Amino acid sequence: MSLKKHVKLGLSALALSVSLHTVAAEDPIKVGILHSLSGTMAISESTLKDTMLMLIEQQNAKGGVLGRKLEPVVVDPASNWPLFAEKARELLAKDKVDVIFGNWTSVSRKSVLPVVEELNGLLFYPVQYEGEESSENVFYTGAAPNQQAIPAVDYLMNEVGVERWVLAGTDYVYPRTTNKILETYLKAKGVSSDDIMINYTPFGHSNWQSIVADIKKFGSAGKKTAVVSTINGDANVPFYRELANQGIDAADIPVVAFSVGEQELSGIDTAPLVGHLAAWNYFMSVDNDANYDFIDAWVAYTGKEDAVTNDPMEAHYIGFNMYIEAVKKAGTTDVDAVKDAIIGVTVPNLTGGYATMMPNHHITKPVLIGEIQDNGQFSVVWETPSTVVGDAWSDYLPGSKDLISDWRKPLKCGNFNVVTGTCGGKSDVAAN
Amino acid sequence: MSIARWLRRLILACLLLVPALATAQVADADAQQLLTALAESSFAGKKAVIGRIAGSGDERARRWLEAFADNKLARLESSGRFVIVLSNRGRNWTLADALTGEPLGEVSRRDVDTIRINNSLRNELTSVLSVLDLKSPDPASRLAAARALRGKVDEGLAERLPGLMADESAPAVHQALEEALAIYRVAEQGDVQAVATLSGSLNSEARAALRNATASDDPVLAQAATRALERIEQKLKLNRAAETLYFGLSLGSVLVLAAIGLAITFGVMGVINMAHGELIMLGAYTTWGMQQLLPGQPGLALILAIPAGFLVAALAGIAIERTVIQHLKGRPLETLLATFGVSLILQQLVRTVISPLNRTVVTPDWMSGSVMINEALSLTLNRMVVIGFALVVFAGLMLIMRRTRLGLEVRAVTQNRAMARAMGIRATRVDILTFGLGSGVAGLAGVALSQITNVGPNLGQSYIIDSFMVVVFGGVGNLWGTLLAGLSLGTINQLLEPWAGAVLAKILVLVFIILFIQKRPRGLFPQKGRAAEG
Amino acid sequence: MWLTRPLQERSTQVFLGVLFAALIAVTALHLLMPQDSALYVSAYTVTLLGKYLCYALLAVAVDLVWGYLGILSLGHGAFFALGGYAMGMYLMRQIGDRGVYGDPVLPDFMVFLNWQALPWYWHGFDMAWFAFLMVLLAPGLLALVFGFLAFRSRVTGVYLSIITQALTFALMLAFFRNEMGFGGNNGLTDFKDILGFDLRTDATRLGLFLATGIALAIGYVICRAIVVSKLGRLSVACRDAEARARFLGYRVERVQLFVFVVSAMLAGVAGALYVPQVGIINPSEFSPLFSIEIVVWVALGGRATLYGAVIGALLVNYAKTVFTGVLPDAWLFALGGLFVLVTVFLPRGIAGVLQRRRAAAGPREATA
Amino acid sequence: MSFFEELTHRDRVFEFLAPAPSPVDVRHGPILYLEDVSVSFDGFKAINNLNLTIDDGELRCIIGPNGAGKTTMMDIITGKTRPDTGSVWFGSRHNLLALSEPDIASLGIGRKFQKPTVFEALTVFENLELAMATDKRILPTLTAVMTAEYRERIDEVLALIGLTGLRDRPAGILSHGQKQWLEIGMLLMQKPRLLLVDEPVAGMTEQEMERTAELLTGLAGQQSVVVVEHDMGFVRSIARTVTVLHQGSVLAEGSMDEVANDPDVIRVYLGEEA
Repeated sequence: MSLKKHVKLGLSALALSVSLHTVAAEDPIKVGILHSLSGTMAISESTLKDTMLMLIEQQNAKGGVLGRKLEPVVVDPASNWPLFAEKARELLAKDKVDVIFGNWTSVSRKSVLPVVEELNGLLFYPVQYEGEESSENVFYTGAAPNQQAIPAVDYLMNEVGVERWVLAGTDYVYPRTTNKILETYLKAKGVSSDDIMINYTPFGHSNWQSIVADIKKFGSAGKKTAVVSTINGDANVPFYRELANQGIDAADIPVVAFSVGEQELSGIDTAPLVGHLAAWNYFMSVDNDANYDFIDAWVAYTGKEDAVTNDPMEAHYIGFNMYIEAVKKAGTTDVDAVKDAIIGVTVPNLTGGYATMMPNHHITKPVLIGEIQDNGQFSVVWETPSTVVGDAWSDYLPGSKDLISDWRKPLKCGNFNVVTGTCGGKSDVAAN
Repeated sequence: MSIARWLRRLILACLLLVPALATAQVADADAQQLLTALAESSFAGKKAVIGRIAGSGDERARRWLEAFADNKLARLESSGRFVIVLSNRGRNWTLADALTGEPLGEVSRRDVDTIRINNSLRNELTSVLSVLDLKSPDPASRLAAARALRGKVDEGLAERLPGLMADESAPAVHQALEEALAIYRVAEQGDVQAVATLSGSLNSEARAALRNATASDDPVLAQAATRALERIEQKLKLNRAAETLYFGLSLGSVLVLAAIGLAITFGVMGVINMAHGELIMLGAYTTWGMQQLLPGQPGLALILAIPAGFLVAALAGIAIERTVIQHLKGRPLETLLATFGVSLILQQLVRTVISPLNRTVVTPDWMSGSVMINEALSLTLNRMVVIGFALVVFAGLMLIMRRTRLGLEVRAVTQNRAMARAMGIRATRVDILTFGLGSGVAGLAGVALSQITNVGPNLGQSYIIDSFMVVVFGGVGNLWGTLLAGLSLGTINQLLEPWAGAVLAKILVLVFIILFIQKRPRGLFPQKGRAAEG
Repeated sequence: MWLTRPLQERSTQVFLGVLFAALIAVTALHLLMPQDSALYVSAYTVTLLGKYLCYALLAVAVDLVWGYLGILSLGHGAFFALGGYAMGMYLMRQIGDRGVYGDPVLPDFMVFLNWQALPWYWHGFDMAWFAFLMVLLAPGLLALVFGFLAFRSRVTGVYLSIITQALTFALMLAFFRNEMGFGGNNGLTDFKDILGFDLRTDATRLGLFLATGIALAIGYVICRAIVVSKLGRLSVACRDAEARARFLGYRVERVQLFVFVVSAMLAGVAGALYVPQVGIINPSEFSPLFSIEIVVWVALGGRATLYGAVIGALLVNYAKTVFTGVLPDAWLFALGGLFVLVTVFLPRGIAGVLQRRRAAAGPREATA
Repeated sequence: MSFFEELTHRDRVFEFLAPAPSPVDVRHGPILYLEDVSVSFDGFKAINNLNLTIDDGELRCIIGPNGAGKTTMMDIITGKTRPDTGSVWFGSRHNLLALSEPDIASLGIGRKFQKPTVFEALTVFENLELAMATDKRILPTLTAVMTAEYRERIDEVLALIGLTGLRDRPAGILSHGQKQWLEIGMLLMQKPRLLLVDEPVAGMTEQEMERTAELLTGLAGQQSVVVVEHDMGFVRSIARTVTVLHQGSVLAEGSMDEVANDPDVIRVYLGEEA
């Protein structure tokens, strides 16, 4: 066997190690964007990448911040969870970005989390999630369960008079947790357990026939029934199609979804869905000038007249502005300084109110319930009188009801147990 | 709640006093005032206003209420003028004046305040409108109205229903009304005779009424209700069985459609085409494209999409065959790798050229909804069409393979390439045609799937594995096998699902396939003779 | 001793030479070079290389069955993932009460899904020796049972490939289910330390990297030893003329089973080393597409030449890293294009190109 | 699991400890004995209660038109095909129907296929090495070493089949005839008691045929040989007893001349030639 090829092999390894290491230029503020552009999650995440690029462009047009321009660094974790961790490491260690905006799925966040903590980076996470987490380095601009699920259920219970509940979800941690919380909550409200039906389906489930039939059956018991859907992404189109075809309309059994936004609807023939509900903290249809401006900008940026905006985009909008404010406040992009500065920062959201970054790294949000219209938009039928504070640790889970999170000095703890008065688990954050 | 009931009673009452098709018109001022009330009062208040509008006897009332029901009644922020939204897509909406009906052209969304409605109001409206419909000349809409009334009847209406029933000609409507009344009587008055009327009904409201009745303290009623319920449950069991079977068939036919093209490229040509899924995807996107080209005629577009989808996929397939597969003759496992690369490229192509987002494919009316066999069993139309389509495609393929020269040549080439060549069959041409055919069929599958599931870049991936399972289970190179395999796997899956749950069912099916292959290493219908050896 | 045979063989010597040279070079550049030097190898790169080496070992395992036995397994990702989960479970248990909820026994995901007690199959994984044993046994047993059934009933060629795919697909679905108690879609993550070493320190990273390198070396030697043995020639014989081998009195199915199991165990080891370095294991490792990708690495590097598999794995994954960074929108084009071009124009992969000068034909190389 | 027992039996790991395969019992005459064997493939009777006995050390030629069931018969003897009815005995001790192909092979029945099948990727030498009668279980094979003695045996055979020159070339490059020989050589390496040879001279030149004839006749005596052949000339040149198969059963049996004059045979078979 000729020695040459082996040398080549060795060289390639070396070339790699060298080429991967390049010193980052210091001048612009580097904003890492960690959203899948390929693979299954590209559907949802690629628009968030564009949103960030637009926001950065706008900010630069305003002259950047602290006189420094912002420079986006886009990578593609390709919907592959280990790759998320690797890319996060690449952004922080190699590209030396000052902040990361990214992730959609919980698993991707979980895989990035240790990296961000270890390398003491900043991550803004824009999607509604299951809560039960609070990291010193992560800012959760999406909704926690108490900012979406609970108010939605309240609405159905009080305004619609629902007595029987179907909790249908994709089998992963967000629906599992949300449904656990809702189950406890409903029981606390006196709903008997045989008035609750829980069902889980795999990702991208496309054959809903029997499940929808079951729901129909469950709903024909004479009590007003509603479906609380935590069904994720791709599985929704066939689900709603089946609902429509089996003749379940919103008047009989309304479906309130937590993962269906304008973007998902843009892939569905919405005519049969009119009246079904969704709970979000933002709807494209919100009648508010800030929102209209944002939409106009977005349409202009994408060049598509039918481009839609959705809740995670607003979350990025808020998160980005909060970061900018915090940097101004701190006068530097130094991570620790920004971490301290950002708590309490308040910026306008797109629904005519304000969002504040709370000490538990979650933000205040209004909760809106919208009904699907035939034009693929939601019309708001109900909203919380005031904004709701995101709750990192749910009060309805036995494991976490005693936990609170407060990243301000002196407590500086993500999961402080108010009963034992100790800061559990992740006290050993960021070595450096 | 109770106030709402009272209101509704009031509305219905006055509605029924109104002559059938009112020609009257209230003064625009009053109309303006009514609508303003509607716009400004709370949801509870709106209920009352609806009543007043309906009661106003204004001929435009219906139009307003309908517009209101589907969120198209609005007020201009600037002028306070009431408008009906004709098109609410995009950032500028086309409007018409609500009172005069004069078109107002496009207006920026910023200036339009739609009047909010929610489900309970919509409920209200349907019953209000349906009571109006009870007087409509068209029996169909009367039937719909009568059906809609079940469970919504109350004292006010109950008193008038017998009268309505008396001058109701159509028996179906009559029966529906009777049930509606019976439900009310059982529920409100604990009337035992009424139970008899309901004992045959499969309607859920009726069941609900009976179920509540069983709990009543009047033993006679309770007993009667229980017996009635039992009888109903019997019927329901049968219907559910039928339903499950139907579900199985429809899932099966989807599998068959997805796999049948593979059965040709893989089974007949021995090419492991990992890009098969993406060919399906192309078919689906063609459907979408067609609907973009012919806006407003989804049905026609869908029909046209069938040949178009076939062509697009077939051409793509031929391209793949020419550029990649022909270089890999006799290296089946390597075709797997190359075509895997192709599939990646195609997916990303769609993502970048069209969009990573799912595309909306509209279901034409004649495919949406379901055929109601009875009130407990209704077969969804889109699935029914797909089942039919699958069978037609299969029959077509059989014809081509058995009856045409191409089929003959294909079989010849697959059995003994060299010999076929020697007999003057142009093997390469046959390859191209065969692969084109297989791919084209994949395209057809795509057209069908676009009516059932997402049309997006990942469409293919979600079917490729199932397709292979079906083909292998059925026995490579045997179309009948594929058909049988697809249908049986689909049915098994559906039978398992109720007690195993969706995920477990799928797992069990896979395990079943694995074990089955142990028993019959060459599938249901193995290829016979020496050709199959090695 | 049959195991040491390859060591006398020049090709193996060269391979090991280059491998160890690379390991030492990386270590040196990482430890000795100043942070800002252009030659400095960051911990990030070390871990990255470690990951590549895991893939390389996996590829070698696949090449053993595909190249020399003609069994195209589209399910080797399953063995890789099983090894990974075994390791992951160990690492989870090591977290102990440092989890978010501070539960001494239950992993976090069990706590907040209200699991009361540890499922039986989680017991023992707090002991390193047990876990590491499982890293071998779990994939090994699966391969043994599956292979026993499949080979006994002479499932071959495409059929075998497809049911291996079914196997890994079924496992993926199963592990996605949260009831399974493997963390569902989130899988296992947020590991703290391994054998007492903090996973976050660069030292541990380097250690894992070196361990992987050594594992690759050993794995390579084992495969090589099998290949150059009479059994190796027998495997090739079974690959090319199964019936003839049978009529010579060989139990073909046992040959296949033996090699298949060995390969599965190697895959398991690769998985086990992979997990602590990437910091997460989740069911997507079971995804059929991943398994196909592995095969593609092998094809790219050159089938039936173990070192080719290594080259393929390193190359493709390096390309992936570069592309996903440099041209994220287009990297699938590049990757896909690569697969097509290689299979069409380099049927015997890169190794094939390198060998072209040599007279001996591809599989002959096996017995060189 | 039988496989694991095997791994764990330390005593079996070393060849010399392995028990020799049980000897074939031919005290009661025939070495191979087929009785009322029938097999059909979806309706078509390939073998129709066939009776056949081969004596120890005999050289038997089997002829018959295409589709007479010659190859199927071989498949049955070697365990590739299981008959629907009938019994097949190897000597008076071993019921072949109960055994798998490898078992049958290791009992000492070697088979040469109609289409020569050798391991094309391996060298001629390696082909013979694999064929060599040694312990054929996994671990012994894994740990096997090439001793001088083995090498000699292989070289003998190489000389015998005249492929010494091509010793280290891949078998893939051999000519058709050479492959035939190599395969025969592999049979010899197996030291079988019974050789089943399917069309050994197909695609051979005159000289090659003669050599093959010598080879086979030379074998007869210490080993029993069953030759299936179309080439009448060749059959004549080696045949002592000839069996004519027709439609899956024996039509005639006897010396070449007897058979050649048998009216039935002439009708169904030689008819075309005569």
